[in-house]
Amino acid sequence: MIRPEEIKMSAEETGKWGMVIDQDICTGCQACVAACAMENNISFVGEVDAGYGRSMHWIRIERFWEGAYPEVKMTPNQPMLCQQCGHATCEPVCPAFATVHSQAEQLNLQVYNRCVGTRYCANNCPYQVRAFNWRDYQRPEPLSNQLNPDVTVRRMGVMEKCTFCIQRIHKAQDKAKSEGREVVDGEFTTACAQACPANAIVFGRVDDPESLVSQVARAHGHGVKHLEELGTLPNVTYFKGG
Amino acid sequence: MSNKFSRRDFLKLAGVGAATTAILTGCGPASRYVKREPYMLMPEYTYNGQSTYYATTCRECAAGCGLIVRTSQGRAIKTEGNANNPLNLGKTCARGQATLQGLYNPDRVTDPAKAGASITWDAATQAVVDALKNHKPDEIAFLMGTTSDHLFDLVTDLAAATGINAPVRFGALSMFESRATLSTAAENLFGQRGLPFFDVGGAQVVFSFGANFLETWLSPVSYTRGFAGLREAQTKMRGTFVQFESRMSATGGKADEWMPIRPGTEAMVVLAIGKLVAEKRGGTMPHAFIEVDPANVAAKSGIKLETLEQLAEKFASSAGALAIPGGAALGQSNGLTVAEAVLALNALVDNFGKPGGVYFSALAPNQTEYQRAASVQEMQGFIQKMAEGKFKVLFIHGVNPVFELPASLGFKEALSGVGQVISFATFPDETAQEADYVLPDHHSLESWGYQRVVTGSAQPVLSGSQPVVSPFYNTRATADVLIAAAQLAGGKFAQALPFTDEVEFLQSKVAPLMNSADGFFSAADINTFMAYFQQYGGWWKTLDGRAVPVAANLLNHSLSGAEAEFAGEGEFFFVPFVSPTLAEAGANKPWLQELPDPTTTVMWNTWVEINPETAHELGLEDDDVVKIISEAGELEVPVYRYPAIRPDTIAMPFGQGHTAYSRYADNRGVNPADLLGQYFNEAGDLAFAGMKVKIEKTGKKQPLSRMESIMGVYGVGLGEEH
Amino acid sequence: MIKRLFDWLKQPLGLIAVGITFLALFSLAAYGISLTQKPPEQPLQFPHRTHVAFGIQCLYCHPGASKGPAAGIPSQAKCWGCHNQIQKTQTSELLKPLKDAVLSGTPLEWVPVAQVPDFVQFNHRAHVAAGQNCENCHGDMTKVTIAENPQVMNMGWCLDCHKTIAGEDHEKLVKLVDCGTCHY
Amino acid sequence: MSDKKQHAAQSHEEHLREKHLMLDPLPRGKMNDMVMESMLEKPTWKFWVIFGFLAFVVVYFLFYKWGVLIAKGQGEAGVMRPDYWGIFLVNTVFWIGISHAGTFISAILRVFRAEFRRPFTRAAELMTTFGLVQAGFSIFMHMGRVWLAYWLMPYPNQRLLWPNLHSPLTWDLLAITTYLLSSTMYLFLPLIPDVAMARDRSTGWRKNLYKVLSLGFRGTEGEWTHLRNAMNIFAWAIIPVMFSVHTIVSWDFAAATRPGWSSTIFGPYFIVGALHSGMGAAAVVLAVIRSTMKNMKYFVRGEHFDAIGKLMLIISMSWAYFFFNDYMVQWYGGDKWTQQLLHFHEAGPMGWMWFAMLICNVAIPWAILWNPKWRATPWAITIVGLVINVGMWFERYIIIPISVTINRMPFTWRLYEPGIEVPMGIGTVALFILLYMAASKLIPLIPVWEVQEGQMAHELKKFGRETVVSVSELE
Repeated sequence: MIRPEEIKMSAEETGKWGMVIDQDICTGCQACVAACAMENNISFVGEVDAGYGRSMHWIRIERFWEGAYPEVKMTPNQPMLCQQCGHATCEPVCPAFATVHSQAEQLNLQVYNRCVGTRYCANNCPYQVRAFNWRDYQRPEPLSNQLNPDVTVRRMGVMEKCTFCIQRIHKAQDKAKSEGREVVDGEFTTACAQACPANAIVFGRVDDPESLVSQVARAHGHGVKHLEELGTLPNVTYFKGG
Repeated sequence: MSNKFSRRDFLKLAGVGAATTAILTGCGPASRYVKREPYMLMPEYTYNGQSTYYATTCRECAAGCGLIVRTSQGRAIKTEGNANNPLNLGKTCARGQATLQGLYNPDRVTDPAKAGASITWDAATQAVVDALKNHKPDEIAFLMGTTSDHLFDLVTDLAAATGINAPVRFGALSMFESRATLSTAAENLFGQRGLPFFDVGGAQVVFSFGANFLETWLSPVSYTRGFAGLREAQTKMRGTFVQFESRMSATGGKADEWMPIRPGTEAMVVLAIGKLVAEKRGGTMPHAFIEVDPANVAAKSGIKLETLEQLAEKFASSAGALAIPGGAALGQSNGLTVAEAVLALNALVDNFGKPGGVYFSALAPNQTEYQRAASVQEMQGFIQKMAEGKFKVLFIHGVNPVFELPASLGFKEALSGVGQVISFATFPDETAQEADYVLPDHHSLESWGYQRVVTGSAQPVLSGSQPVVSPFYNTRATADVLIAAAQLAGGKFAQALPFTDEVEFLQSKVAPLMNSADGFFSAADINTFMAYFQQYGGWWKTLDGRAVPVAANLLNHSLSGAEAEFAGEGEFFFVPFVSPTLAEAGANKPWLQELPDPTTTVMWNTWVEINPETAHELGLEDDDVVKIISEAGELEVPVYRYPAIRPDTIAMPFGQGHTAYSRYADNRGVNPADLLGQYFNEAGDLAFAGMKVKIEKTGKKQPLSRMESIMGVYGVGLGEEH
Repeated sequence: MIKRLFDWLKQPLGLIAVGITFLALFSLAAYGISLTQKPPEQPLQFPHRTHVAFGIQCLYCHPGASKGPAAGIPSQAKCWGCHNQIQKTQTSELLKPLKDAVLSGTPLEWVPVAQVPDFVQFNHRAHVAAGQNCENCHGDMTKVTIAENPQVMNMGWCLDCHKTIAGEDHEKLVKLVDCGTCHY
Repeated sequence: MSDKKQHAAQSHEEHLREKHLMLDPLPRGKMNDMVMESMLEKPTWKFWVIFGFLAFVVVYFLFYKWGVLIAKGQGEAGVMRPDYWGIFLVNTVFWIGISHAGTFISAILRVFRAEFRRPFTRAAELMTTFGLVQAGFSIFMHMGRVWLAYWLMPYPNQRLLWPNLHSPLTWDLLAITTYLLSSTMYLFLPLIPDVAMARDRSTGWRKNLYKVLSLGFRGTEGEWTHLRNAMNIFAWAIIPVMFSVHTIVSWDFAAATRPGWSSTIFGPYFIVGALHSGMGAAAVVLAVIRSTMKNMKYFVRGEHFDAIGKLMLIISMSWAYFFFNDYMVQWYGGDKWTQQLLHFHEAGPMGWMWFAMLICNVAIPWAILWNPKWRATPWAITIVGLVINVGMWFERYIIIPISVTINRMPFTWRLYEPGIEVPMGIGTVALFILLYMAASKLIPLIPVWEVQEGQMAHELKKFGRETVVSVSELE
């Protein structure tokens, strides 16, 4: 008989990179959303399309209401981004292997140039965090000067989503390798976590018990993984707090 | 321009232009179609393809957060917070992130212009020379932004030496923050000028009376960090936060308890809580709280007496209780009383100078006393002078008063009373359109300078700016223009500004800090010091520079618990608030427009928040356009049925409604400042929340773009409930 | 009617016409393909051959290759550093564009030769660090004037090398054939 | 007395002959001429007007708008988050559904020797092929980067990349391609003897065309044996293909992680749904052929509508069963999002469509088709057929854009508002009709040999006083 402590989680189940989000201190200020857009060359879509569910945000902040006036409360702001599932529902349905699991980084990749635009992945994502390039959204000159050269600029007809700033991961790994060392925890972080004025987002190695993200997760205790019951093995943990 | 700082040898790179050819790949333009220009002179510290990072200061608002800007081959790619800067410790808000969309905005002013026609910089400088020389000193006026920066110092020096009018600073944010009220309250109670600082992070219980400190108030990044500290569960008990306001702001949304008190009753609620707290703590009842009758307050404000008592109990029994005044509570006829009452409440629990208490904000390094921006009443006087023709020349920099000031003050009309208006606007904004000359300043990321951190940091901070990219257009630093003009004008002007360029002026200003022992760094010579200053993004002291308010007789100060007075006939209290994402000057940045408002998730537009009950009574649905009529004006705006607003109150965000401010802002939404009349509180700040307005249906519809699902969040359109 | 056409085509003149048409189409296609194989027009006929022959290392002018993603094109200042001491620079017709560009302060607009599409995030440093020599990908520069691409730099070519290098090392293989290594 | 009886028997016989095509044989040559006549009949100006109009619709609504869609992106359509899938896929499922009836009629009924099928197998098979063309178009319209659609095909490439065989869309692509190829073959095989007949009776370019198409068929015994064998093999082989196609189409939904979609019963539910709409469409097509083409009243009779009507009624009942079953299990599952979705179907803004679907698919067919007289009335069957098709289109609309409105992230729920899909969908309908009109002028719509074969096999025999229809084995 196998005792619980003997069960070792495979790398796929623990994941490699992960994030914890403290909803109790998230103020909903949208700094992460803006930072993400600036870092990842995300297009803006204009008033009409944005209002029709075509905005390209890779991270959005959800809030609901509880109760009725005067006892009304705003539910804790919930930043919703790609959960980088260990067992993602988006991956198996893509007919072209455009969204695949990275064995090296344990992330859900979106290979833009392979995408043919069936949108099955977005349909099948229970978190609804994928954004599709519905049109050829224009960045009039010289706005394109701020494009991040490390991130592919997407055009019409391809799907995109949060990458956990994989370009930063690669950059840090490359730097560490050139210096002959391992990547140090806290050496880099995602754009959203870096911007967050409340430090509500912490990013790092979840397979390293000494990393800040693991420590924060332990300190908080009862973290929630969204829609865990679907077996998606998400790598983002939420703390409701309060 | 100094030769020592030759970063302007950068080539302007054509960059990763979005070529249309590569559409078939679904990804960016193939490199083949990008014009690749190598550096003519490659800076020694850079390699192609490798990023260079520069420290500078964010100038999207007056807070003065430090930035690190990533640049690649002469293009600015990304802004991040400067982790060294004690104010923001590496963090930014959304507006700081979107700075680049201002820098690379397609609608900037590209060349100096006279009446819309491009002119050379020589002609432009000559115009400034003529303006300075051909007028009497008291006929020349400067109007500048809220920021206390090097340019303000330069103009102040110029004014002091030549007798022209001292520069006046103003901004919509300082108007909505009621800075004058805060500092006047401090002066009245503590006998000392200064901007109070509230240490939210160290507190256990925070009562905020309208302060939107998580949005745009004073120093949002710093206060947000404070809020995180309040809630941080690891180190101490999770702090409690209670917000008193008639309309739930994004700040109020984070409160544990939200108290929708009737507008105008803030002062009496504070006093009533004070009285109950004093009773619980025992001892003699302070003078300020004697007169107020909590039961009466409960009836008037709409809070139950038991609730008031519970709140008072919470406040009295906590080890770290803190009360903060702000927002609409100060923008009423008795705003000053509210501020004083809140400070008195803090005095009651004796939190001055303690962690989680009230301080005076640290004075910035090269500053001897707090200099606040002009209140709207002072602006009224300024406008009066303009209209009367007392100013022959008006220089405007860093502010857009035609948009930011309530139209009823008549700034736009008064401009015609000024002989010559010279604007230094970066964007062709409403004020620049009215100006005779537009001499575009660089964007802040192309500029030198420093900026004082007025509040938010325990340490005195002087945030430093340096150009992170070479100027994109034919713009010129305003300081350089003024220095050049002063030199050309000769005489006392040349003596007032004896510099060759802006950098030399900067050096002269920061030189006194060079050898300070308590500095974050020091240097023996100015070049080394300036190198550090640029590298670290400013200079700051290592010690806590906050002064502790002393208020021996504060509790004997008598305060009136009368209700605020409201102007106008309508049945609704009108609460304008600053859009948390756009603020006063964000509307020209497309990604800020596309950020959902934290409370309503509306993008790209203005809305009016109405309680669903009220809307039902008025027969209004979401997206119905209503006409809002105040004494001062009227405007049409679509309805957002907002569940967290008093039924007798309506609220509108400030930030949209531009007529000239780039293609992303023009003719988008409306400006609630158009509804505001000339009413002030006792400190001379605008009583922006002191109006009552009427609502009329128009029968029109205008769908608002929301991030949220109206079905999923409000259940609208899902069908009858089971 | 079709039959008549066929009949006409079967006679010698018809056959010649068919032949000419076919040849024309073929040579047009060949010309089109050859266009894609030709090095692009450069502002200056830069002789790699000559510079290599002088013993100048690749990394002297393209130092980025060992440090970061882009090898980089040298600045005009770098060219001028040597060339302003070379008498021939003042007189040579070939070097006139360089002289003009430096003296007038206008940039030389080089056209990149070896390139990958924008959706490929290529990093020179990793390849140099892994012991790859420049000529493995860029060919022998002692033989060319303007740099040419000795091979089509497509994904199959990348993968082929990556797989060979990874060999039996599973961990290395996983990293080297991971989509996310190059595409993000 | 015996006269009277004889007379009665005679009239009964006549009645049978009048009613049943199989018992009402005409001379071979005459029948061939009738079919040729109906095909070669000079089109009236009405025909050309309709043909021209449809051609315009196809060119403008289908191809021009498609060009716009490709140039400007899927934003021209009504799709967005969370409705990433819209009418294009509704139409795909709808047209695949239509195509099912053809195979059902010609293959299953052939295998089971349902004699009434004989005159309209061709019409049904054409529906299969033409319907699949529309389905293919619709699925390509849906793709964000349709110019890269070939990536979904397994072909060797230097990138060492293959299509993802885990994806239901890859299964779909393979299934639909197989189906299109096999159904085209299956359309062609029974066409050979008729084309050969037409070849012998036509001149000019038609003769050349038919010469090529008939593959030199002369009608020898050997040729017939080969053809029969081939058709039998194909008939058997295409049945599993047909079942698998719509099952796989249903897996696009059933294999997804969405409330309301993860249903194990979707496979048979979709098949029955497909037959439902397909039968309806077949009835409409038959009625149109009967009323617009010459000599067709002889070939297509009340008995055929009656038979189709019975099938429709049975299929409608099984559809109702599967619908109820699906609903029941979804409801009983008690998942909160599924509950929300079911509620949204009925009470949401598109609730009218849900009720309309039930009325069209169940109430109206049941109310009308039970009556033999109405069943045999072409116009009544036509209306029912149309109504069922509307109902089945609604069903697909409810399953796709309406159901994806509700997901597990209520913050994103949004109602779908179609855009360019509507004209393009109309374009596919026009193309379908256009192809049919063209086919009616190019190939014999009635498989004459099959009718003749049937008539040869059928006989009226007398057992004592009873007149009995007997069918002899032909093979």
